[in-house]
Amino acid sequence: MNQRVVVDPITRIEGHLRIEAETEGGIITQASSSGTMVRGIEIILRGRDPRDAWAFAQRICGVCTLVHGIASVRAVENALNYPIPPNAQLIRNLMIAAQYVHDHVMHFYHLHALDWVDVVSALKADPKATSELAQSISNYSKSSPGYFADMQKKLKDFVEGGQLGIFTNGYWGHPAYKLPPEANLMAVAHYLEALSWQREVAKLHAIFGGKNPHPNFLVGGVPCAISVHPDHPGRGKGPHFRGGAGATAVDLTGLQKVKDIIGQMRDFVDQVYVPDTLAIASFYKDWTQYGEGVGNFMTFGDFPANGMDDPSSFMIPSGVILNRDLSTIHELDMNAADQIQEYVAHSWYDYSVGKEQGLHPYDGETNLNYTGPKPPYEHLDVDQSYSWLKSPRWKGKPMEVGPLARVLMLHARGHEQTQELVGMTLRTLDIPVQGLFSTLGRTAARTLETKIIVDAMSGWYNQLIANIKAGDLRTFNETLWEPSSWPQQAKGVGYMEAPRGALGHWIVIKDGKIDNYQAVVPSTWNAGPRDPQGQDGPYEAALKGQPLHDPKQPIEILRTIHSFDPCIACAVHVTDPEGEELVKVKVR
Amino acid sequence: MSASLEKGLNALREVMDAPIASFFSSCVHCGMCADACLFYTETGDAKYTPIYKLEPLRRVWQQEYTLTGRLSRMLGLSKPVSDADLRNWSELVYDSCTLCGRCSMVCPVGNDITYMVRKLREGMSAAGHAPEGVIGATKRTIELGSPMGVKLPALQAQIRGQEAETGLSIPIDVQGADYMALLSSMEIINFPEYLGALARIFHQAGVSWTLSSEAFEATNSGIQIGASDIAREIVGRIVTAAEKLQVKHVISPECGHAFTALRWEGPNLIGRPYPFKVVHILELLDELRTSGRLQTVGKEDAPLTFHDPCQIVRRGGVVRQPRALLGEVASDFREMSDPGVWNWCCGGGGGVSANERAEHLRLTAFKRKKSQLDELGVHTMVTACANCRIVLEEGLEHYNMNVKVVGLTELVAEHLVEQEAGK
Amino acid sequence: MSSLKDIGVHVVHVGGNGNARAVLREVENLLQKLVEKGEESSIDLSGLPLSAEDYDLLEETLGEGEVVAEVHSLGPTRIHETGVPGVWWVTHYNDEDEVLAEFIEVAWCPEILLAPEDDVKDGLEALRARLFELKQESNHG
Amino acid sequence: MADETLLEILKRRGISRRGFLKFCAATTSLLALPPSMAVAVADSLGRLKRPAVIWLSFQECTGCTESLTRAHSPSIESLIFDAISLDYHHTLQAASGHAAEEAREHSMKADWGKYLLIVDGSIPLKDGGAYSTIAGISNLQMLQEAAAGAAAIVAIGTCAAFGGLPHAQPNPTGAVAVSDIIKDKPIINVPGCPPVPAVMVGVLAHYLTFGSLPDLDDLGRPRAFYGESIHDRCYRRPFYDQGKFAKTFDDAGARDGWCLFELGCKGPTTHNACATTKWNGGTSWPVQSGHGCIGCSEPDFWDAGGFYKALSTPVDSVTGAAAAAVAVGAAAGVAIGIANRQRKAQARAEHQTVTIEDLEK
Amino acid sequence: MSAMELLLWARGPGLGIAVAIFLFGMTLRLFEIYSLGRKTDLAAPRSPTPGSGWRTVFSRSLPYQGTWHRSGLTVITGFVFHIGLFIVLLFLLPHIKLIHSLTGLSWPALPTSLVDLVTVLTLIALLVVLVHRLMDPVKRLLSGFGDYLAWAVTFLPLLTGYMAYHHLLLDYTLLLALHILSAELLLVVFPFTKLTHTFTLFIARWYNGDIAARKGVAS
Repeated sequence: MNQRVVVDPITRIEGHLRIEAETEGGIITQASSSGTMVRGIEIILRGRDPRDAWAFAQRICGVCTLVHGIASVRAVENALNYPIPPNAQLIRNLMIAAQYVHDHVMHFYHLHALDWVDVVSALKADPKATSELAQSISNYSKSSPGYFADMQKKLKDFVEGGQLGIFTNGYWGHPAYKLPPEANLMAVAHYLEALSWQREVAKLHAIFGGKNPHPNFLVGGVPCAISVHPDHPGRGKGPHFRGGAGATAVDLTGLQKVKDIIGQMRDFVDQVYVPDTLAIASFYKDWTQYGEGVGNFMTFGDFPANGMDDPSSFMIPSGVILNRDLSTIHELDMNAADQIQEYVAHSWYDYSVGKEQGLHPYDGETNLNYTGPKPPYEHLDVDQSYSWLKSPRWKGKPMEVGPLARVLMLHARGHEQTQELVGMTLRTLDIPVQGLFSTLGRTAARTLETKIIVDAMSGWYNQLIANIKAGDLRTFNETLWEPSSWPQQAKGVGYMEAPRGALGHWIVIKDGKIDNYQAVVPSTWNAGPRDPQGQDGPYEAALKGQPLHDPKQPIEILRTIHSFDPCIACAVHVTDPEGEELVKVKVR
Repeated sequence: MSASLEKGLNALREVMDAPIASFFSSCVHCGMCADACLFYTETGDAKYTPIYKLEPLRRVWQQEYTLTGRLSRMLGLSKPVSDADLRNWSELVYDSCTLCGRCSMVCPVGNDITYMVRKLREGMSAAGHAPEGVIGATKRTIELGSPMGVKLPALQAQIRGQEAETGLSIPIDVQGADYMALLSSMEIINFPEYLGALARIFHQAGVSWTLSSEAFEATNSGIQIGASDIAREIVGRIVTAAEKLQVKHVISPECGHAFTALRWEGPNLIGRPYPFKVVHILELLDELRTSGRLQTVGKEDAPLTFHDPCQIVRRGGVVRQPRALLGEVASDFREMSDPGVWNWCCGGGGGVSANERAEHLRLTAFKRKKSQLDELGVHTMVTACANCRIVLEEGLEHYNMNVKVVGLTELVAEHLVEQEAGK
Repeated sequence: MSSLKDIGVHVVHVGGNGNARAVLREVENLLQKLVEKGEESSIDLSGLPLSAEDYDLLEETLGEGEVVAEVHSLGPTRIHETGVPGVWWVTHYNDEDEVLAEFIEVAWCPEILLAPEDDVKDGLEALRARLFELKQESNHG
Repeated sequence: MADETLLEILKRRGISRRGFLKFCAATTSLLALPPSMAVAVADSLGRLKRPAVIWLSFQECTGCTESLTRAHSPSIESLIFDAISLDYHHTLQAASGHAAEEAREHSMKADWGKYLLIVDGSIPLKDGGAYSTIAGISNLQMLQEAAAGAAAIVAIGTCAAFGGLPHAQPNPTGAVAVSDIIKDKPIINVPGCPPVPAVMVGVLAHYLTFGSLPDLDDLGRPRAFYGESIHDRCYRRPFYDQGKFAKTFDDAGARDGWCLFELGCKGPTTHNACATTKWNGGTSWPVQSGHGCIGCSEPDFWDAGGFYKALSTPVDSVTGAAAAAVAVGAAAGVAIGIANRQRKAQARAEHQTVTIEDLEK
Repeated sequence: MSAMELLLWARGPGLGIAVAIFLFGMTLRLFEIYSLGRKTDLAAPRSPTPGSGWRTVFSRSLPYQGTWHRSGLTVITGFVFHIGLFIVLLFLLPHIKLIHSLTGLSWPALPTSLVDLVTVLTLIALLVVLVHRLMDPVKRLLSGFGDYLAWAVTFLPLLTGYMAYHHLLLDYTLLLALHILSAELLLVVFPFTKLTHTFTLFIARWYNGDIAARKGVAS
């Protein structure tokens, strides 16, 4: 029996996403992914001061709140050949890394976990057995029976209160939930722990960027002047000067706080996040069979040790892997007109060169042209345009970007810690290496790269402190600040590895103003619609061949989609090939 | 529009220049020029504020030489200057202004108001709004050769008198003399001793000099009335005579505006530089003093003061010389308040003394001088301008003041060494 | 990292912004009110942009007094009397020892130290119950 | 249980009245009320019930939600969350699609007229609202339906309050603020990009505590938090007054915490609580971390002339206009100059010698 | 139009228009003045002359002693408000930033509190000047609409600036917008009123000094 399923909205993601999928005999045969919200930020950016662009671009997303800011300042710096001081690079690395750790942990516990963890089942757990389970996998201190009993009581109070709030209408009791009650209770406890932990670690951004979400950045460096004052250590008095007594947030107290936060991050990743991932994964090994995607992986690279002009110094290397072939890494050129292109064959945009042709972002166009049904509507015509996302391709091929791509790239390039961690994971879970190309592999890769990145943070921190000790307080390069010092025309690309994957901003500057601005974001690579050749985007490809137990409770779809950590506004439809609507999941 | 008005306005259009434009552009109506003008200070009447006296000129400038003024006039927002306006302003421009130049010294933005009043008089006179008394003087100058109607026989009579007095001959029409001396009518009529003094001094100093029978009158009513065409004719007589006698210098007498007319305006009026130099008598005396050719003996013991004639001092630049000369002949010289370039006018310069209708105003203005003298308490006032001398004497008499006015040149002559020896 | 303290970089001292003086004057007024009319009052320090120097000045001027107290409820509340009797420094912390709110209270005794009447009544009930139990126990014994 | 009051919840958790008093004191401080209001707060909180809250996300970036999760003063925040029932919230809720929408509809029906509606993100009106849909429904329609049953609406973030980034020039999607659409419900604007967590919590606390709207300014912002400008509450303000300004982002002045006005700080025209509440549990705030305020709680701050241009400087370059003006002025000057010279020359040509007769008219 | 929109207009198109009108007007005025020309003086100048016109350009900034006595109030209030305007205009940081962005020139600012004090003194001086203009017969006679307009457009930027800084009566943003607009009004009115003296007084003084110096008088 063919079914068309509509899931709208998909929650626990950033923004608004829509996917169309067809099922046959409980298996998804085709899916279509659609972004249903657009703001036209690229249009808004035109004609503005390139130095302001980061703030606009940053508002593309408030979850991965830092990445577009970084990509934007890097784009301007690339266009202007604008070097930044070593301290600024270290601070940016620390901020990007903190974003990873913060974002991945929050994704795992607050956005993804409820796909695997049955909150209601946790009520049935035995706190003592939960404590034993917890202690068997980690030496995390909060693991006493009393702690879990308290947690359970809190949960019970909440459920008995009759108002489930955000847990209302969850798919509790669905057969796809396989964790024993004790594992569920442990996960729910860590859900709450992570909520207060993330509050603390977000402070790293506040120290360097003034606030989180949306910390501040600066073309030419970082805005946070270092105010280190040996005679006047911070005392943590009063609600105002808790951060220290220095003139700016980056003083002795602030730097000490950064060090403490890095420690807190590492402890949580080591003692909670990694063990939980492995423990939960061990119950869902069947999910190594689904959700593979397109089999092509791409990274842009990040964490420079030597400036963005020296990709060989990046901790995460760049490259392209085709058809799962880890033995051949294809080199990537961000500026080559024939490599990265965006297509709009199935997107609500027009190109001046026609809808079939791809455009490199330097020549990119953002001409909104909605041709979909007038809201309120039941479904989209997926043969025509059906998304506000474009379809980016590398040499015409769809690419998956994100943690899995990065871990594979690190692995393929011989990164020792990665190889060790991947090996350990495969051994622990007793799964073959092919198991990585899956929903579960993607989720595990996210955990593993968090570990790799959090471990690298101390190095950057120590180097920053060493520089300061040596008297180098420079955080900003003034030389090219004034637009009068710029060439009349310039273009550049700023790229980075966002937690969700490779991110690039392409900018064309003319007479000191933005002439064109194009952001190709990870979720566009992953969630974009089909291209003119009919090739699926990664989401679409990943859903293909996946089971769907109950179209009314599409938890399987959520698992795979969430494993990509979407960062857009989305919704899901599943339609049959004849277009006859058999099941209307979203009833209005 | 009457022909005379048009002629007057045309004259104003003609005189308009960059300085005037800059002056009017700069005026902030602060009123500080009023406090510098004795007609205002002594009457307290705001209409005597110097810059206000220039309204007709300002309006012509604004309406005819600025874009906004032209536009507003086209749009009928401003009215052109009328004959009645000029008539009304006649008193302000002639009666209450001696061209003394004091306001030009205090203006914070640097407006040379005097320069502009002089220009405005061109239009006023051309439009027929000059005062009768001044017109009369001008007429006599042109027709008779001197504003007071003094003719050559009168001069010759005075020459004879002074030759007898001094025992020296007074040269006339001597070709090739170094200096050609000029006199003012007032000196000829009222102060002939000036001529004697010249003879004695030049005799002692051995100066080669002469008078001219064709041009002995230095005063120039054309300047006072503000008619350049007439002033040019008067100056021309002197230039012709000096060139004829081929003198090297022409000596301006003590008379103030004569010096201005001859020294500063003359070349501009005739349109070429002179082939001779013009010196004021005080300049010459001081030069003789410094070169040792002027020997004096004895000094006046009585306290005395000096009244700076505006045109010689403030507008003429002869500031230092009178004091140097006084130092030779007076032991108790006392400066009045506001001395030198800051002096207060006698009240009769710039044609005011010839303007009968201004007599009352002039005497009112004299209170300034009166209070200066009262303050100082001296009974002798030296000056170096025949016109000042007349006006001062009239004023002193009007206010019953016991002050004697003495010409500086005569005073110097009285103390000549030779004269002492001759007696 | 102890080495942080060794950082040999000198940055000029940042000045206070003078709000401490205003607070001190307000304290003086409030204290006078307390003395004359017996009115108690307090100042919320979080609404004011006080620099570290301002805190220094406030603390130096008010000094340390004789009474120190700590209340444990919803995280600690630390109270000390300043060197000016009647002027109390009250700081509320949460469980993570972060400052929730901070007040200067001008009162005979800070309000939070006084036992609430209802709590006292409840306590009386509880004590009576306990005594009754004891009596029962001794009767049985 | 739903009718349980806050005081009862606290007592059930073994917290004394002293604790409640402290909670009230902290709440009073959080609400930026005078300390003397603590009694009123205690009285209100003692009677507090748990209302339902529906949170709709439109054209947004989720930064506002993220900001809310950073709300510190956790004991207060957690109590507040215990004190409300967050029935619909995309980013946090477990259910998706149909189940999620059902939860929203159920909550609306159950608490019709009583629930608090929170909105983040702007609402696109162009092209029938096609630029943002949820479940195929335009944001406009969803807002209108949800607003009809709300007791009050809180527009969280500058997008919901004033249109925000989507509304920035040239506003490609026709984005507007909540208050542009809903006219018949009380609306509290809590702008900021994102808003300060403590402010969001404080505004919610005020509404929940007193069951009424706080005192609002003419832009619908609670005066308690938006009543003063960043500049007036800034710890760097004394440097402004002393004329000490950082000239670049890492000169000695910048390290000494001198005023950032020259570097484009919009503190003087921005009303928000950052300078007093600070961010992330009082860790820092933009100015303390060296970047000028970008004015994110003000309407149209995106179009306010550039983040690095000092407030007193021109938004656009005037060089072109200035050069043109000088050129036109010079041309007009030359023209009038020529006309003036002609007039003077004419006057000279028409000069008739003034004679004695002329004087007498 | 909201306060912010007004402010943006004032900082954007408004400023452009005002600066353009100002520059147009002033260029026009200077051409108007200089195009009138001046006859060469044929009279031999007294030599040596006591300086030239340049001397007077500076010396006229200080009044003669007698002027102090006679026009004391005018002199003192004039000094106070001119120096005050000069300080406020040129030494308040926001103004320096504006000048910098318009001309590329910059210099250190004075403490804002000092400028604030100067503003008060200047405002007081301007009020005294106004009252004096209304009371004094001479000034009243000389004054027309242009004089009061010039006074108002000078007074308003100071007043609005002061009010903005102290948040008096209106919201800061609105006051700032009004302040900038009032300054723009000043620029617009400038070339067509006596305010031109700011520039032309240098020309006037130079001519005055030149005329006097040729005669041997330091004026």
